[in-house]
Amino acid sequence: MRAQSSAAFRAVCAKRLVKRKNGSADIDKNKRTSGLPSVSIDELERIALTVRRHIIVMTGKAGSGHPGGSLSAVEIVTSLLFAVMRHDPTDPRWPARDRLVLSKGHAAPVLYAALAEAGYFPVEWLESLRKLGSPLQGHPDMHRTPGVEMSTGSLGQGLSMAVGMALAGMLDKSDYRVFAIIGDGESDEGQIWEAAMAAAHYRLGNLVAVLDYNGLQIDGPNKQVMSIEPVADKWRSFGWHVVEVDGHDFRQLLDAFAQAESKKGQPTMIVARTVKGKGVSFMENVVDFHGKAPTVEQVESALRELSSPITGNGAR
Amino acid sequence: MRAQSSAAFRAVCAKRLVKRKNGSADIDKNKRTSGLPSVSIDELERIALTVRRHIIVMTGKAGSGHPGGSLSAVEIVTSLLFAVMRHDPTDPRWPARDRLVLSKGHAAPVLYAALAEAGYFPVEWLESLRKLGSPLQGHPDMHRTPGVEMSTGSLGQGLSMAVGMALAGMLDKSDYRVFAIIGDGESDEGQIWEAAMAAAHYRLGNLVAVLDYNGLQIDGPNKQVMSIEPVADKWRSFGWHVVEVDGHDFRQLLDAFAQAESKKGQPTMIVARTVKGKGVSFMENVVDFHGKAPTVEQVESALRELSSPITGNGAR
Amino acid sequence: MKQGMATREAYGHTLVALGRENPNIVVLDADLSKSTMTKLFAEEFPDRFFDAGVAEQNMVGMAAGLASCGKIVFASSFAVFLPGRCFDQLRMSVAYSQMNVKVAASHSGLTVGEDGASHQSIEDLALIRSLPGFRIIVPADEVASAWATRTAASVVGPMYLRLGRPKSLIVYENGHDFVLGKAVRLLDGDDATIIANGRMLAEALQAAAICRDKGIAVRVLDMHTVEPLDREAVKDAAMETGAVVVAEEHLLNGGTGSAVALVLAEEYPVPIEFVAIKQAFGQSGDPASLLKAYGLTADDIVAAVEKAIARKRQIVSVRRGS
Amino acid sequence: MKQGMATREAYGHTLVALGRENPNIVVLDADLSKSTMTKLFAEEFPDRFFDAGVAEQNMVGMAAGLASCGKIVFASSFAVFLPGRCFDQLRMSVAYSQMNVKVAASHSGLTVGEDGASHQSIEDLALIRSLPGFRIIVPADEVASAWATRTAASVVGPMYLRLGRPKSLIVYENGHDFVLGKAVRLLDGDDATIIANGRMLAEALQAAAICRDKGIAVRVLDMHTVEPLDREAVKDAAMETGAVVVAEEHLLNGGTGSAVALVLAEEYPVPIEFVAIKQAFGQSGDPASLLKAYGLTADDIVAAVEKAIARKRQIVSVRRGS
Ligand SMILES: Cc1ncc(C[n+]2csc(CCOP(=O)(O)OP(=O)(O)O)c2C)c(N)n1
Ligand SMILES: Cc1ncc(C[n+]2csc(CCOP(=O)(O)OP(=O)(O)O)c2C)c(N)n1
Ligand SMILES: [Mg+2]
Ligand SMILES: [Mg+2]
Repeated sequence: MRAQSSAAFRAVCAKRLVKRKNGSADIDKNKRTSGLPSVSIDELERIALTVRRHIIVMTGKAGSGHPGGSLSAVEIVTSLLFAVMRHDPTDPRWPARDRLVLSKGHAAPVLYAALAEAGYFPVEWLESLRKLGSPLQGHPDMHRTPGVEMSTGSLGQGLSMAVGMALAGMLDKSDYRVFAIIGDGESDEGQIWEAAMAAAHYRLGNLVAVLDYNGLQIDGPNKQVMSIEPVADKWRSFGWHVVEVDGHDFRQLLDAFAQAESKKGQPTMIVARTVKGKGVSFMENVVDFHGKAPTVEQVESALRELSSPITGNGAR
Repeated sequence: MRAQSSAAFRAVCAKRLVKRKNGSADIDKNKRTSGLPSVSIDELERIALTVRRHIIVMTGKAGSGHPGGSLSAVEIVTSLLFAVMRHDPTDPRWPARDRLVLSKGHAAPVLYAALAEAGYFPVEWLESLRKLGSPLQGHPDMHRTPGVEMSTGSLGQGLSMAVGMALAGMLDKSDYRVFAIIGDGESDEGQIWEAAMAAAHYRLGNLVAVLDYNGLQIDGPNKQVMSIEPVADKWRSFGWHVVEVDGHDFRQLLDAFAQAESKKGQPTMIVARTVKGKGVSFMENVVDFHGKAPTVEQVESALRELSSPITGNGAR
Repeated sequence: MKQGMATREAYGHTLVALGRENPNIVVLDADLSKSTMTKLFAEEFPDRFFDAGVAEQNMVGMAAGLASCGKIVFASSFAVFLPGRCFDQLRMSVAYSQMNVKVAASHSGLTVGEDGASHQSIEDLALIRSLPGFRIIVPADEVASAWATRTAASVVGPMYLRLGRPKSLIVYENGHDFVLGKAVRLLDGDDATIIANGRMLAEALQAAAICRDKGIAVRVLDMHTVEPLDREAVKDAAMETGAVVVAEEHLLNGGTGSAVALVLAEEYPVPIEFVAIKQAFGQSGDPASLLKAYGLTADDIVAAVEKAIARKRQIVSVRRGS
Repeated sequence: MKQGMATREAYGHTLVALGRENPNIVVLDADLSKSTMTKLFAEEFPDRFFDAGVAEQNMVGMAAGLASCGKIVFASSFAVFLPGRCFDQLRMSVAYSQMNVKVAASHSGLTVGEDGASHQSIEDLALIRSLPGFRIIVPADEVASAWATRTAASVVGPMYLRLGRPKSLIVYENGHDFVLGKAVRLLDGDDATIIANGRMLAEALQAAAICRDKGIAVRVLDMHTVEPLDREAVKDAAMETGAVVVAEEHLLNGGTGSAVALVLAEEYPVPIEFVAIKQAFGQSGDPASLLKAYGLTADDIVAAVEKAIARKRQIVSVRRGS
């Protein structure tokens, strides 16, 4: 029942990660974008598939957890860790690393799976998810899990922390970039809008937020529970540069991240339209799989579906 | 040093308040707007002048308090209590009354002054502002002061309470309306945006918010401390009907309130551009008079300035 | 003891019954209605249910506004977010304003389980106990929870119900006659008193049984009401048994044990042992393993009882007067 | 006692000095920099000062983010809003995450004065004491406040400084040698111990003088550090004087008195009297009238000492062993 993954495969991925450490934390700013990784879309899709399989297996094994909102964020997290961000799995606290804050912390499984694949820790750890004493807590814990940048789980806080990190980058004249992933239900939290306002006020061009816009929260569709539309207008009116993409389409995601990088003095919000439960037919758009683990049978059937990459079939 | 005001004058004002109580809390909905008071703009301006004088005298006497943001809201509060709202000073808890929540509670002096002028309690009470045991606390206290609808003082909470009141009105099929006054600095609070989102989601056409947009908070101009621009766009993107007015021009204010009343199924935000400290030359746009009381000499010089109504000289 | 419903489930069912009886009851939730069980009410009374989305602060403000217009408002979320995410709102809009708002917070304590520290409220009592005017009930089982919910609806003013996620063991017979502010003496004995509530009451009863087998006779008090605390029962326990153990699924700081310690410091100082979480956050794990890891089992209570009794014996007290 | 600066002023000045010494220090405020005195830092180091506007939640998140990148972050506001308005943020982003964030909260207690209940924090210690990992200092005067601020900058991890609005009476000589977690014994006596901190230390010293005139000899402890509490000093006080009074400008629930009561319940139970705010909110008034109205004056402490001693005498205790 364990998801396929080989050390060799992980090594390949890890090597492809952008590493431009030149001994010290000093980074040649002019070269920042020149070294973008040569990971092909095909490869990203293969990684995404593995990440999805991990999510299913680990939540199934844990008997609890949040598969729906993990699956919707697979392409977002995969593109960040395997194509966009500058980081080094062998040195998780490298000062000049780009930072990723998973503000919607309940999607920990997608982060753990991607971090394991990137080489931050052994894939075997994934089996311990949510067990007493595990390095992989139910929600991300920066002190227990290598590669987890910030402890989250209480919604709405991550973007503020990302703002703080971006301010520190400016203060230190470091060119690292900060990424935060938030949920649509999470967007109900006022703190998100406090952070949004502050990020624009402080002209944080080094900050990028991604909205995993899967349309569902726990009590139902956003539209019924608490509508956030027109969400792109909201972010624009809060002073952000907004890009809207299909959150399962790597090309669109990579484009959007590149656009964000070229935007100076203004934070960028990537509104990524996604499908909750993406990739597993019986989970897609099913509200209940927000916080319900798959049964043993469901794990098997999901893994059968997840045997070849989903290519370019986008969001809703 | 007491501000001029006579019982007779107050009686006239009180009589002019819309009172359409027909024995029970039952209100003839079709008649709701038919009985708007026949208070002339001239009279409103005279009341505003008296209210301003009270603000100066009472904060001067208290030796502390918030004159700046009280003075900027004088026309807003005066138009609500003397021309727009349906209420009865002799029966502050009349179930069908329109409700006013002063979310920016530090502007208590303007509310107290207007309530006293409207006949909710003796003008003499104003002298006790901020004294131990006074019915007039430093920030509004619904249990101590007749006519104070909600206890406020911690910023950002009043609009949420107003949303709750508006929901109750819908549930009870009562046609009362709910008004909330918020500050521009207060707009930094995330809870304001949570309330904004909820009000639009629940289609609260019976809710009107007024932004006392005086451009200053405690640490300086909004633009420097935490910019809220483009604020009208923000409210629009949060699903509100937005009207922008000169917040010291009664005609524009009354028009905006009438517009709000005709808007069904959508809350209205009136962005009222105002001047902090309005009416007292040495206080206008002076950041420090946010929370500093005038000295004895300043009270006298302010009262000299406040001897005839400010007519139509609008905001910045 | 038989397993019954979780206290949150009994809350949800009782809410529905109350909704039928009283059209004035309004229920709010913050996107957790399936977990807090307010969903049952929402389904039957969609007009009187409002979801605030993931916005606990605004939910509390809405609750206050509704209450100011005469509604009896129940607001629910997880105990870690309500009061944790909206303390200042509960302070101003509810406690200071004396609003008829009932805060029913589910998923309290470590027994939330696998979600881990971010979701395990171990400090909510400390927060609510610092809000003048709030009454606090921590029901131990479905019977107590149903009573607590009904009491919340009938007593005017702010009230806090601390509810749990896992099934609870049944302590009470249906229709047990609780009194707000009066502890229930479930067992009697002279050697020591165990004061417990919520999830820990079942552990306390098990501990008492173990003690009996060891020849130790303990009094067991269900301190279901934490505010107002039953000062008489606490004082009597100290005077009559001379050693007290307080067991709760909460931090030592600010919880029921702190409340008991204050009373005895003022009234009748005796040795107290605390079976509570010492300054540390929770973590992921199944509820049983967590209780064990954090020292919150019947065995831990037994050890505390033995220690308290040993300390009592060390003090030979002659009390004059009282 | 001479009048000196308010503790918040000493904080503001010390911040500037620290800013000169250490480029890593960053200061945040939430639109109250003139009151918290972080304005002094902002003026000298505009690049290292960030105003969050009236958004305490986001301020705490920003503080955590900055701290995660190696900054020593001081975040300030009024004690009623920080922690009150951002408790869950302090919990997750600072305490649980063990961030090097210093929460310096001004305008604590009733002596805020005329602003009234909404601005008078009487429960902030209860909140912070429920956050594992937070150290807490409540300085009594300008000397203690300067030390506390320096200590906050040098000790790694979350720390809370409870500061006051009014001028404070000077208790300490410049350069007094404080130790984090060690109470200062300012006076000695056998009849009872007064434990106090912050604003109430001056009242405690006055009370001790009145007691001396009455022939009562009291020990006075400045419990400047509330977390970690000096358990030894508390226990010694109980053993050596047998009666304890705790005086603080805070609610009884959750404050320094509660911390002391827990220690003595576990270590050495003796009568304790609490000079603190009983379950009630504050109100507008001048500081002196408020302290009087809420029973927080030197005279109230004297009465509490007399009561504690009377209770001690009622208990004839023979303690074996220890
Ligand atoms: C402050 C806070 N309130 C409530 C919760 C409980 N909760 C966990 S996930 C969730 C719904 C989140 O919806 P969304 O952001 O859309 O997540 P996604 O669909 O991406 O999984 C809620 C309410 C929480 N974790 N934090
Ligand atoms: C939650 C909260 N944080 C901080 C304060 C302190 N405070 C009182 S008034 C104020 C500035 C408000 O600015 P604004 O809303 O623009 O008020 P106005 O200019 O209308 O007086 C602040 C920060 C408060 N009362 N409540
Ligand atoms: Mg979602
Ligand atoms: Mg303003």
